[in-house]
Amino acid sequence: MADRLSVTGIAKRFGATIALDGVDFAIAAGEVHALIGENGAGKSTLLGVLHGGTRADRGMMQLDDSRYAPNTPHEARRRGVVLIHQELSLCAHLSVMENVLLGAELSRAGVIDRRASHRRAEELLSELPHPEIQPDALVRDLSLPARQIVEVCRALASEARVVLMDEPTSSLQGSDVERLFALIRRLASKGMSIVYVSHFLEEVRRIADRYTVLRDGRSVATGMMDAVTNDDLIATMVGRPPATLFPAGVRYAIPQVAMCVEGLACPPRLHDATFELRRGEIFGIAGLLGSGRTELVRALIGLDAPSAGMVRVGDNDEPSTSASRRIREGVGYLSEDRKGEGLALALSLADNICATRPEYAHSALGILDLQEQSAQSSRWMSVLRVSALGTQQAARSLSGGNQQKVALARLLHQRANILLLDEPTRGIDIGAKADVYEMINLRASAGCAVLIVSSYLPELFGLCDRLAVMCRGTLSPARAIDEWTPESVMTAAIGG
Amino acid sequence: RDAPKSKALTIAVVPKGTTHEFWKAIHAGAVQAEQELNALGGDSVHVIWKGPLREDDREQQVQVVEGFTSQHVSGIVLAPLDSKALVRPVEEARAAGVPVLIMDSALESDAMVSYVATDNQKGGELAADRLGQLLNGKGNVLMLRLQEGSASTTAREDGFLKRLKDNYPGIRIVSSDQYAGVTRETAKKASENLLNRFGADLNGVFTPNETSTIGMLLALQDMGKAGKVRFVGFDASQIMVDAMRAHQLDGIAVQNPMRMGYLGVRTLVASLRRQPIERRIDTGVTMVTPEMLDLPATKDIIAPPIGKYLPGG
Amino acid sequence: MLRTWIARLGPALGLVIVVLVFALLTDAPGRYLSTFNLRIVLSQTVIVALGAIGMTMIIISGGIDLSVGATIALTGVMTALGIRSGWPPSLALVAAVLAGGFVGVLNGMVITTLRVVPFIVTLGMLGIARGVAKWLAHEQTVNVPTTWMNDLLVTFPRQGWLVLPIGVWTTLALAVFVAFVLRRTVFGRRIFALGSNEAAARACGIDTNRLKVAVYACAGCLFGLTGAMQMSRLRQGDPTVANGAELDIIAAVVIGGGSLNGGEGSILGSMIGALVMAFLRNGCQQMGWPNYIQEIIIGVIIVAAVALDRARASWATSHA
Amino acid sequence: MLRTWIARLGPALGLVIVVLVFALLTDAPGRYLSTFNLRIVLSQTVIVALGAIGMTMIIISGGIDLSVGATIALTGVMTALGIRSGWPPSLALVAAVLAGGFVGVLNGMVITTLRVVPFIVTLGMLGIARGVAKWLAHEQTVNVPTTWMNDLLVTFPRQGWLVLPIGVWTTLALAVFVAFVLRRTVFGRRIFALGSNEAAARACGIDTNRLKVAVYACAGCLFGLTGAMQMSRLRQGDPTVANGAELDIIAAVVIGGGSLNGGEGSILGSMIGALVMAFLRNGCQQMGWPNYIQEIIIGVIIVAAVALDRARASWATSHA
Ligand SMILES: Nc1ncnc2c1ncn2[C@@H]1O[C@H](COP(=O)(O)OP(=O)(O)OP(=O)(O)O)[C@@H](O)[C@H]1O
Ligand SMILES: Nc1ncnc2c1ncn2[C@@H]1O[C@H](COP(=O)(O)OP(=O)(O)OP(=O)(O)O)[C@@H](O)[C@H]1O
Ligand SMILES: [Mg+2]
Ligand SMILES: [Mg+2]
Repeated sequence: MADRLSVTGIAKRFGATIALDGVDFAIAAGEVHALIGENGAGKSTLLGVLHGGTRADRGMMQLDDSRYAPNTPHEARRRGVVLIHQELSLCAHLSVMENVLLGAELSRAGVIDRRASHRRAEELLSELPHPEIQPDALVRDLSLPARQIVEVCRALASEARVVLMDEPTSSLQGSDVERLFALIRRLASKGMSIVYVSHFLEEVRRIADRYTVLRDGRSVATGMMDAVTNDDLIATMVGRPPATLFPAGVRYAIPQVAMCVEGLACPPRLHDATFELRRGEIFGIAGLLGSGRTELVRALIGLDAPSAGMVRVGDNDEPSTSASRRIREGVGYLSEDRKGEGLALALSLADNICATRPEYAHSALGILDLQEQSAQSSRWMSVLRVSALGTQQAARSLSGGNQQKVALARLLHQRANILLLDEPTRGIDIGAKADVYEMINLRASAGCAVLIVSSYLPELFGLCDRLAVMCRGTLSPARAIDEWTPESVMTAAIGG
Repeated sequence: RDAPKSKALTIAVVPKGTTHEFWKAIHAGAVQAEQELNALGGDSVHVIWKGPLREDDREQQVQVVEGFTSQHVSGIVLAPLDSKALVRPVEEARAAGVPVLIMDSALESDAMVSYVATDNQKGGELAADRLGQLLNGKGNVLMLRLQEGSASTTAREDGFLKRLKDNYPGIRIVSSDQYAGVTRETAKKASENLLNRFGADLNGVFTPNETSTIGMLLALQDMGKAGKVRFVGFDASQIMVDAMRAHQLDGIAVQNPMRMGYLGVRTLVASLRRQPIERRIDTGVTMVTPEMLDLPATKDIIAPPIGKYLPGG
Repeated sequence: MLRTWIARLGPALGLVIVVLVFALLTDAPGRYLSTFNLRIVLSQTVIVALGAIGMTMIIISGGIDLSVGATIALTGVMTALGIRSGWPPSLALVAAVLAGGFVGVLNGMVITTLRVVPFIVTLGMLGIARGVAKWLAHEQTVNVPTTWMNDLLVTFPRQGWLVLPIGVWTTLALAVFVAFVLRRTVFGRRIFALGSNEAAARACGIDTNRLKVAVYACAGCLFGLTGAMQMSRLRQGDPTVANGAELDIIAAVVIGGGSLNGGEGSILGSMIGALVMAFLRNGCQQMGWPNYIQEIIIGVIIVAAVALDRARASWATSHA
Repeated sequence: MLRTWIARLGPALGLVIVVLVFALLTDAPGRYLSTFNLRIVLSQTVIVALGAIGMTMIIISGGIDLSVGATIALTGVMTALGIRSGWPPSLALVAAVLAGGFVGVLNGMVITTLRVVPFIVTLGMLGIARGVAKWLAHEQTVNVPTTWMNDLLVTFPRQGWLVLPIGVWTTLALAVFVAFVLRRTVFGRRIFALGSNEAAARACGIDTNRLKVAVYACAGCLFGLTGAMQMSRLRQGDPTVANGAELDIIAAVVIGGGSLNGGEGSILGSMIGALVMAFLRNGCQQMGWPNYIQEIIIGVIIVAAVALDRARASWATSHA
């Protein structure tokens, strides 16, 4: 097969972070090529380079035997390379039709040809049959999966020859995934090349012809999908057998309930969750993206007001409570969205670490003892092995993993004894992951109650004592971890 | 207290604003005084002209006066935007050895060297008489005020109202509590709205200064009412003279701004030279009617020879 | 569909309420509702309405322009200077429009190349443009000889068949034109896309920087025309005119449903917003109410309009 | 460390440059640099500086307040009315501070409960506060009998040992106090956290709504004090004073390194920003330059200050 698109030696760094460090990769016409790797391996960055959104520092790219070095997404689009984003990027105020045709409007003398646009949009939408998506509907009125469909249609609109899909199924459910796969096969049979990024090996195995594994910004393996087993893939992705990642500590669960949740609902995402969280245990919650796990945690910490149900922490079982109250009750919260909700990136590490309990460091009248604050912060930073210049450094200048550790340091400083951790290892490297796992394990051994939400099953299996699965806003009953298998978790998550 | 006497005298002239023709004429008068004094010999005189940054902001004018005080000019000729707000800076200027002469509008203090101004009350009375005679002592009259707190125009407005009440009891004032604001645009809008409300059976209008008169005139012209109501204004500018010729404006109370600027500077210099001066100087106000326009005597007041002293003016 | 209509009707309803309330309050409703008064209000609205057309484009694109008042003053002075020095009025008019466009291009260039937020850039430009206006005018008003330019906003046009002043017709025509451009052309839809999600627009291959400059330039041209209208209304170029007009104009857009976060707004809404303010002023003055009541009412209306819009939006989301 | 210092020194360097340039340009550098002139500049800065202290808090918290000029006018009028009706001046002063705080609380409540952006809420409040000021003052300036209140900003205080007017000392003391609060107290750090990342602040258990109201309230109290100072300077309550002061005050904060995105800003910087503008005005006047040159220069400086700050920030990131 002749390569439609091939890249060699692509490298890219963001400040101190090396996102790509020499990637070689090629895709033929009509091929579905899976790009796999851990969080932060550099998949999105590579796609960014391919579609002109980011410029590589070094490396060569060839498209159809001619040099390819797009400066802008527009240029890439003209050459037939389009991207479907990992984070949805649609214009909420525009209609479906306008979004689908954005940047490739059908017009006469600058005036939009509405009839032709309408026809084209319907044509594109019919590729993924979804009668409820009208071309004239506003995108802000659509559900998340519908938006994902629109995003896919937009890529099709521009007559692409290479389609880059960054976790296109992250918001799609069972039947929609099937439809997407059917579409991908159809496109491939027409000679289109598809780069498919996903964390789900099962999916990848079903759709892809070939694979390339990225690890720490390097392409470490490539080959035919049929020729490898999943275990081999995981081993190449992670670089070492998963087992060594997890601490082997022995914990003794204390049969004392720290948090009791009954029938909690918080529409539109969360419908029913009931469980008990005990001291000294690690309780895992698995589920697909968009299944409502984050909403559950946010309702538990008091950031979202539940519409029904009960949460009891200590003696407090008021239905709606505030985050400040929960934090005073000793509940700690780690957000999945580090940039958006986790850290104040412009502020210093000390400010971030002491944000929840500044009163540990002040004398009276709310006056801070800066020295004490600094001492406390550096203590926690050394416990978690945060590599930073000092406590006054801005959080922005740390690497992702270190930022995540800072967010955890805040929980330690807060002396929270109920930890709600939403994707605690999102976007952090293996070393940091092991450190985080160790810390979580230590806190649990010290009698804290830990709740972990994660999309990374090995992590849940490696850490948890008990596990429950969220499916479309409903939490399954919790069972001990050895009663679950990865397959049974997946079945429960899909709702089968 | 006496500053070491330098040869050159620097006189700062601070108007209320810089963009109206009235202030142009004052500027010309001040320059005229400068040229005459320098021609006469003796210490050279230098006039600086500087208004507030924002036209109707008292604080800005205060800052200008303070700036001149710290610059230690020989003296300041000031047209205060407010009779009270400028008291402190004027007193501080005097304490710092910078004498201040007040022109155009009163200041509630006796810290100034002299007060050179039109008798504003009289101007209002002249306008009332003119309107009263034109209307034969009966009819509906509208007066549009200028702005809150402006001493000179308030005196005109009060003079006008009082004279009408005393001498022309048959005249009814339909509105006298609306303000034009300091720009043509605001004046025009206010006039349009008032004319629509009261225009149907309106007989006479009075406005107390240049901007309000022009704003009202433009409103009357645009609404096709010009010439149908008797209209007396204040101050002079080309557009008003043209309107008088077209009998759209029946009289203007004209001050002598050039003389005001001229006398302001002359009097201040005289005082600096320790010559005897008067504490209150009236620069006169005249009622100019359309018939008087071509008289040589009126020519000089309604179209003062500004161009002679101000290049590009 | 229904929701779009409610959104569009919201401001119109406000306008009707304002007019009705004054018609009921005044002792001379006939006079208040007369075509005569309507003409007055319309010609008073022209300045804010024209400015609001340009500002709507900017606000939809996610920007803001505080320098509009100063630009109006600057271009008004330039028109007056042109006519005074003997240019044909049409040339002066074109010059004003181009000068406004130039100020807009400057704003856009600084915003995109120095990557300073629009608020700051146009705050700086506010001072610069007004300073230049005063400089050009030698800190005085510039009077002009009588030309047809002076008649653009005469309430009762010489040609009776025009019914409304030429300026009002021009504004109407431009409003329809720009509304068409915004709704129906590629350029217009891209402005919405830019304001709605700049990153997405860029990812779709839209040159957002050039688009931004173009938006500020087009709006600037409109502000230039507004300056010429202002000079026509006052028959002089006044460098101190339209002080604070930026707030009135932004208020008109916001009352009409524009969102400062970008992506939302309509010309129709902004025109209604401008009319609401003009009718309020006119009504208060006709009632003989003092100015401060106007100021208070307009302040309350601005906040209420946006608050209602928010409430409507969140109601719509929760019932989606 | 180095970078923080460059950031802090940036505005100060600007100030030094402004002063030096004028000292070199003027023909009487002795007079320009005299303590006499310094005192005048300082007392002229008080209004903007006091306002900028409050505005710095608001801008750090990620908000903005366009109603500050109107609040100054309102509280100035209230002080004057109080004193005129025989209240002891200190009572009138306290009333002004509380009234300012009340306006701030209103702003904060509307922002948090109706969830309307601060720009709109305070734009509305601008009209409302100024309207109420004119109403209370019956559209006139309110003159007051002579009390010690009138001496707060007398350039040469009666008590020679004070050296500078009491108002200047008060401003200095408040600047130091608020700077301390912002850097060294829980309240202050929470304001930074709020402005830097509101969602994160909420997730850390900070009651962001209450905090916002508190910020606007504190700033409002400062604006109230500014109003009293303004009334002391003019010796009258003037409902039309400080028109457009909001832009000056915001400019001071921005020149001093405050970011309209929140999370950044310092009292020291804002004070320097206010001084830069006062020295520029003073210098231009001493040079006998016309007003428009000031306006142009200040406009350019606002944009340049922010552009340099952006350039510095991106330089710092790329060299981290
Ligand atoms: N704009 C940026 N600035 C700084 N660092 C960045 C930027 N974009 C990505 N990175 C870093 O580059 C590395 C690779 O990120 P990338 O998004 O490509 O990973 P990914 O493989 O797509 O991960 P995921 O599975 O989480 O999507 C990460 O460490 C990330 O933090
Ligand atoms: N209204 C929305 N519009 C666009 N994206 C949304 C919306 N709501 C949620 N998302 C995104 O969808 C994804 C999944 O939603 P959510 O966080 O509720 O589910 P989850 O089960 O917690 O999944 P995960 O935590 O793995 O993302 C998130 O990345 C979130 O940012
Ligand atoms: Mg990615
Ligand atoms: Mg989640």
